[in-house]
Amino acid sequence: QTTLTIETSVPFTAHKIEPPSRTVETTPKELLGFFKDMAKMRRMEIAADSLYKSKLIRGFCHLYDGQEAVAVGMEAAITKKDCIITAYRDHCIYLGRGGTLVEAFAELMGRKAGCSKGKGGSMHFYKKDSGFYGGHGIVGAQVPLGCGLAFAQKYSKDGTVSFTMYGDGAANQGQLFEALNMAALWDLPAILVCENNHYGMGTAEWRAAKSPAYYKRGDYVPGLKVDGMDAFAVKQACKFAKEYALQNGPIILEMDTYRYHGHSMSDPGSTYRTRDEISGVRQERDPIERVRKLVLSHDLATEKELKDIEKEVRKEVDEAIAQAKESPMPEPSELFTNVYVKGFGVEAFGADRKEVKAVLP
Amino acid sequence: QTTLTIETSVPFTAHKIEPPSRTVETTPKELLGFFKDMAKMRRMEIAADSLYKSKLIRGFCHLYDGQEAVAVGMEAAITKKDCIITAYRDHCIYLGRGGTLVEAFAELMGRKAGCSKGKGGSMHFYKKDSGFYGGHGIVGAQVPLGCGLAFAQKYSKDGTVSFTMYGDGAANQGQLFEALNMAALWDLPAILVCENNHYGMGTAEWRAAKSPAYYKRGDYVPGLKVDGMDAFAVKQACKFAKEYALQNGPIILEMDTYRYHGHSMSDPGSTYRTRDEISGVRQERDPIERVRKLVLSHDLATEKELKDIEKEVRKEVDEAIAQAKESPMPEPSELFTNVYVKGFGVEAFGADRKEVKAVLP
Amino acid sequence: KQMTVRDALNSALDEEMSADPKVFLMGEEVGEYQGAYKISKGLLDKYGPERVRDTPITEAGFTGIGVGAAYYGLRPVVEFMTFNFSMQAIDHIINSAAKSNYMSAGQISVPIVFRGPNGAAAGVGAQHSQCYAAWYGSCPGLKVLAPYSSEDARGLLKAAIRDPDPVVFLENELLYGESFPVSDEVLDSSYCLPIGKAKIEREGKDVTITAFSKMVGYALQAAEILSKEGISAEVINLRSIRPLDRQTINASVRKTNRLVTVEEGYPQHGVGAEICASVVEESFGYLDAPVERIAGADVPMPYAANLERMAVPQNSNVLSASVGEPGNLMCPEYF
Amino acid sequence: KQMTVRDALNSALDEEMSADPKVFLMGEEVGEYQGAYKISKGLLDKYGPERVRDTPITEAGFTGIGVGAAYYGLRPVVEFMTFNFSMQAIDHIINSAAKSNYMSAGQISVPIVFRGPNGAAAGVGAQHSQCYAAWYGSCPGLKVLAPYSSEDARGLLKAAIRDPDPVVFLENELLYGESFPVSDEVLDSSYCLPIGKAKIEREGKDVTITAFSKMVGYALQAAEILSKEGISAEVINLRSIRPLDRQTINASVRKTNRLVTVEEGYPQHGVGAEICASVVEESFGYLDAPVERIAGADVPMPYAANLERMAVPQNSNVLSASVGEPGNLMCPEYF
Ligand SMILES: Cc1ncc(C[n+]2csc(CCOP(=O)(O)OP(=O)(O)O)c2C)c(N)n1
Ligand SMILES: Cc1ncc(C[n+]2csc(CCOP(=O)(O)OP(=O)(O)O)c2C)c(N)n1
Ligand SMILES: [Mg+2]
Ligand SMILES: [Mg+2]
Repeated sequence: QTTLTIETSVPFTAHKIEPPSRTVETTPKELLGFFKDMAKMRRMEIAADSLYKSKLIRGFCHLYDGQEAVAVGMEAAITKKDCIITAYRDHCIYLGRGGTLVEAFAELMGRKAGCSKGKGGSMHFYKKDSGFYGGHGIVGAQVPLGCGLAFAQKYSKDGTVSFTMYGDGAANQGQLFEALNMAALWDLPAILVCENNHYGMGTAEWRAAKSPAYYKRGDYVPGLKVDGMDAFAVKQACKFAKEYALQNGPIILEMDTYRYHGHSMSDPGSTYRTRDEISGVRQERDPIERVRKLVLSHDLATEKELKDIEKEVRKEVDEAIAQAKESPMPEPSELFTNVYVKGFGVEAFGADRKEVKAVLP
Repeated sequence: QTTLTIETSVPFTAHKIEPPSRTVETTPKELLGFFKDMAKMRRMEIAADSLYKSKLIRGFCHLYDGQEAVAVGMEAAITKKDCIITAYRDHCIYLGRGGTLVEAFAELMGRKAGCSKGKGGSMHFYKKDSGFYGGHGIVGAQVPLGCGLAFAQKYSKDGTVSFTMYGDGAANQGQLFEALNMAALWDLPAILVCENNHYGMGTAEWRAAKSPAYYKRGDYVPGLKVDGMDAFAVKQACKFAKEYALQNGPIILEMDTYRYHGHSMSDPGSTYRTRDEISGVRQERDPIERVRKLVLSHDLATEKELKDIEKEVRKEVDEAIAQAKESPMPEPSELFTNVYVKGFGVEAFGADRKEVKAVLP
Repeated sequence: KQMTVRDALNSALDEEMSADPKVFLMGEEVGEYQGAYKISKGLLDKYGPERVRDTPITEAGFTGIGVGAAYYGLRPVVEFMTFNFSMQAIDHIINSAAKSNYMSAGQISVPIVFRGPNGAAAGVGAQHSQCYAAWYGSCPGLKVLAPYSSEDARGLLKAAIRDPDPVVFLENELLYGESFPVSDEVLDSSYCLPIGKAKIEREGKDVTITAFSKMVGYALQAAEILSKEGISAEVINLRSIRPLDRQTINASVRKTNRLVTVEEGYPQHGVGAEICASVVEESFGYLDAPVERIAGADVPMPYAANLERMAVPQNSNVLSASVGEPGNLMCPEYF
Repeated sequence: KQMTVRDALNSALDEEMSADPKVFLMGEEVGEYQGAYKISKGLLDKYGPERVRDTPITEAGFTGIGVGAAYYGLRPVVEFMTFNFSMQAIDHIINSAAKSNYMSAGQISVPIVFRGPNGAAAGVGAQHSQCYAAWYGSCPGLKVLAPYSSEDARGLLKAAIRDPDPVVFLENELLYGESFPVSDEVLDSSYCLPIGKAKIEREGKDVTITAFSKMVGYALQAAEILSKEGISAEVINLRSIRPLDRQTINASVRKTNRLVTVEEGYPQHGVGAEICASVVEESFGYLDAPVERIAGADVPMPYAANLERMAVPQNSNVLSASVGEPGNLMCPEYF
């Protein structure tokens, strides 16, 4: 198969390191794969929005549409032996790691077939067998956890790295600085990926951070600023970071990206930013449209063929939803499973201790 | 009275700011005052060491000898309307703020006459009427607290600043970075004083920090590195920092200093550093000896006169100890006072609920 | 007149800020966003950004800053978007706030309020559903309040803000939108409730049901149904977890001779356990039956709707506990 | 043979590290300094800095790193210099460690041990003296152990390290230097105690005394004195706070018909309250007298020696509680 070379949208901006080249190698297959994978993610999130509105999904639900290039670019640079950990905006990371649509939707609807058997919900997807460690609801907490994965990788001499994703809001969390210091002291193969979508809930980055230059916030740790709407720039940066981290320890990648949806379903997403801003990004920087243009300009597919892919994806999503809906709620007995790996046959109680008791497995 | 000008031992090293001049103005009175104040602090700490060994002081006891120049230099630059907050190594800060030796020793021995009526102990000295907010036992916690004092000063338009002191070990705490970001966002008149005595307990700075350049660790916040063994350098830096902070917001001062004692009384202080290192500092950088030399070279007093001051100080300390020993233990009823300002007459219980009950004031 | 709990909290904040310039609000999204749950709606406009302070998502930092400001003499109200996130800041709540007045023998008082929604919401999973009443309630130096109705919300929040000590104020997201009748007295800006006093929401003579926050509503519903069965239940709205109103609880049990405790949190070392111990200590001879404890199931909160429903007390649980042996009274038609 | 608790812990760590290369120790001063309280003495030399990892003073960070390493499959032992500092990291203990196996429906197990001295030491004041048994013990997903003797220390620490779930392991600084007799069985490297089982340290028939950690010693001393007065006390060393061995406790109370609970922590929502509730729930009819609760005084820990003594249970408290009405048995000569 032919190799294509593509120029990233903008150069990388670097802190304390020589940035990688803007020229990225790819193949037609990868390019088309990016298109399809991102289209699927986009479609999944839009479907989740509808399911939420029809009350099939409850509670918090944080959608990733707009940020897809980060998930697919990163996956293209690494293997499933590398680890990823992220926050609550985790559906597409899960998909990127090889999770299925059915398990995703079933989880969102709290069904037995969900990737967490319906017990986790939107914020708590995992796929350990492909190196995906969740799905964490507490802002910032995943950063030390991700460095801990890197610790274990190094301890086990596995030659792999961990990618820890966090938002611009999370970037101010103290535990990040604590973990980064240790990662640097101990040369952990930890890559901190700041998905800067420019808002933490309703707070613009500059209102939450004196220095919103997140790629520099590691101070003594090098960093790169990356166009997070350009899957190839993401891929290039992640490849570079993996090599760097295996040799030298931590590095920060700031992904300049954007979320189209509000923060979660209760946020219309339009009180703290202008509609113009949103539509401007959609028109000029949309990650899927960028790849569509690349496919077309390299004559790898026709517009029609791309539309067909989108239709196909839509169908896949619809079918997955239908299948997920078939899945029953978890068995009531699941209330008491997985509290412990080893429950020692201890008695545990439900809300009314006389009515509901269980022996822990 | 004449004005003297003195050169600081070394130039200031600056991060993101133009450093102040090395030339410091002083007066004979100030110079002699520094000598006496530091001598008193030194003597107090050495006496505390003896009292500890004779079991009159219990628990943790962290001594400040070696670091006296920071306390006196800082006081010389500010007023009692400015706030100071520090960690557990707080005896001399308390003295600097105008606390008495009797109250200090009484507190150390858990007596009624103590500055916290014997309820706080070594780590919990306060003197709110002179702007001293303690005395905190949890590493790093005083940093946000100190920024909170600065917040209140600005909120109240008081035109004063707060000095928040923390160690090189504490400098890695995440809450410092959180507080600093907010202090910078909100232009709080907060001066962070890192007393770098090069060890956090038994851990050398470089083993705990990837970047032990603490004056730079504020990243986007300016910093100065100061010879913390030179009271005049400290004074100059604190004066400069106060002016800066009132105009612009936070600044970090790294005081290069040294503790002669072990971390606390259970630490001989000699397993993780060499005796040569300690005696080298004593011989070449001792803050009291530096001032002694200045006094002599400026012909402000004779060696004999300085020895007399030291004798006088010794006597003051001995008398204070005697007086503190006279103070009784707190009344048993104090067990239940100060739990609340307003206790609503609620019943509170002792270890045996039937034997000891109290009505909270 | 009716008022939602949200408006009750909002008006209480508004009035106390207007009464005392030292009172200010800080937390995530309290200002421009008008509060994640809109409790602070309109306050930024009215009091400006100095007094309605949006913070970064750095709980340890801003809580410490709040406590420091209280040391200095201000009266901060620190909002946690939910109390789950207070764990990042709990060292400041306990070690910096609760203990300072004691350690300083009264020099450093800490007039601060920590508030926000506590406990389970709907479908938010294990990390966002914990109840912190028992934890904070165990700590001397703290006062811990948990309003149920709009009257509680107004009266207790105003009391908390005026109080010279650190107060943990536990709201409930699911109650924010609920309306309650309010009297003119409650609406008066001088209205304030005493800290440490429970409220007998309904008098009864056969069984005492203690509850706080959302569970008070369930207890009242259960009492209503029980009354139709000829069982007269006394419902105590604790209002204050610390100090706990042992007197009111014990007096009630001495009258009814039976006790059911209801809470949403984990059972072990919970509020129910403490109430049980308090009654055993003071009114042992009056108890005609074992104390019945209704609490959250002893598991992290599951997401799936059916499991979630099993994990938090339902009013059927309160009901069946109140009639003694399970199955004594099965009235599915009521629910 | 005699062994100190310190050596018991040290040898347990040593043996488990030698048995399983996935076990490693991390924390402040655990390596070059040999442990702030010398629990890890010699381990750095033996296992090297990769497995005995000195950390900066950043509890939130290193606890999160430990939990992340456990996600991956290692078996970290995280030392807190004291459990007071675990509050900086408590979000990771609760939200990242305790809940992950549940939220992931079993995918992400968290085989980790959090250990260090808990509760009061001598003269260290309010911020360094808190007992966290009740807090951690309330959380599903955690197991919480509290050893008293050297046998406990060895057997429970080894069990904790081998356990696939997160274990909070509460030591006591004042016990580190105490020596206890140990059998050959206890010294065997295969020795391990079951989690969730209390130990009857002394059999008796008149009153049950439950205690954990240092308080077990007081309970045993009180029982000894009581026996001279003709009162036969059964002393239960809880060993495990969560799961709590309700069975052993209830069986004992059904025999003795009287219960005294002893703990050092704050009373409200404490371990004693839970034990009281458990007994009221299961053995109400067997209780001949109100449960007596001995606990830390409901105040922050004062520094002054006389106040501190009043703030923590003394064996005289255990004693007088065990004989019923205060003053029934006053035997100052014993103390
Ligand atoms: C410690 C903590 N505080 C607050 C929250 C509530 N919260 C959830 S997401 C969020 C905003 C995070 O923004 P950012 O890190 O930029 O990530 P994004 O949502 O943009 O992906 C907040 C405040 C939380 N989950 N955890
Ligand atoms: C959060 C927390 N962790 C650990 C400790 C135990 N501890 C007390 S002082 C100290 C060392 C601090 O070193 P540094 O900040 O350099 O200050 P120094 O003692 O040198 O003045 C440690 C680890 C503590 N008090 N608080
Ligand atoms: Mg964001
Ligand atoms: Mg130091």
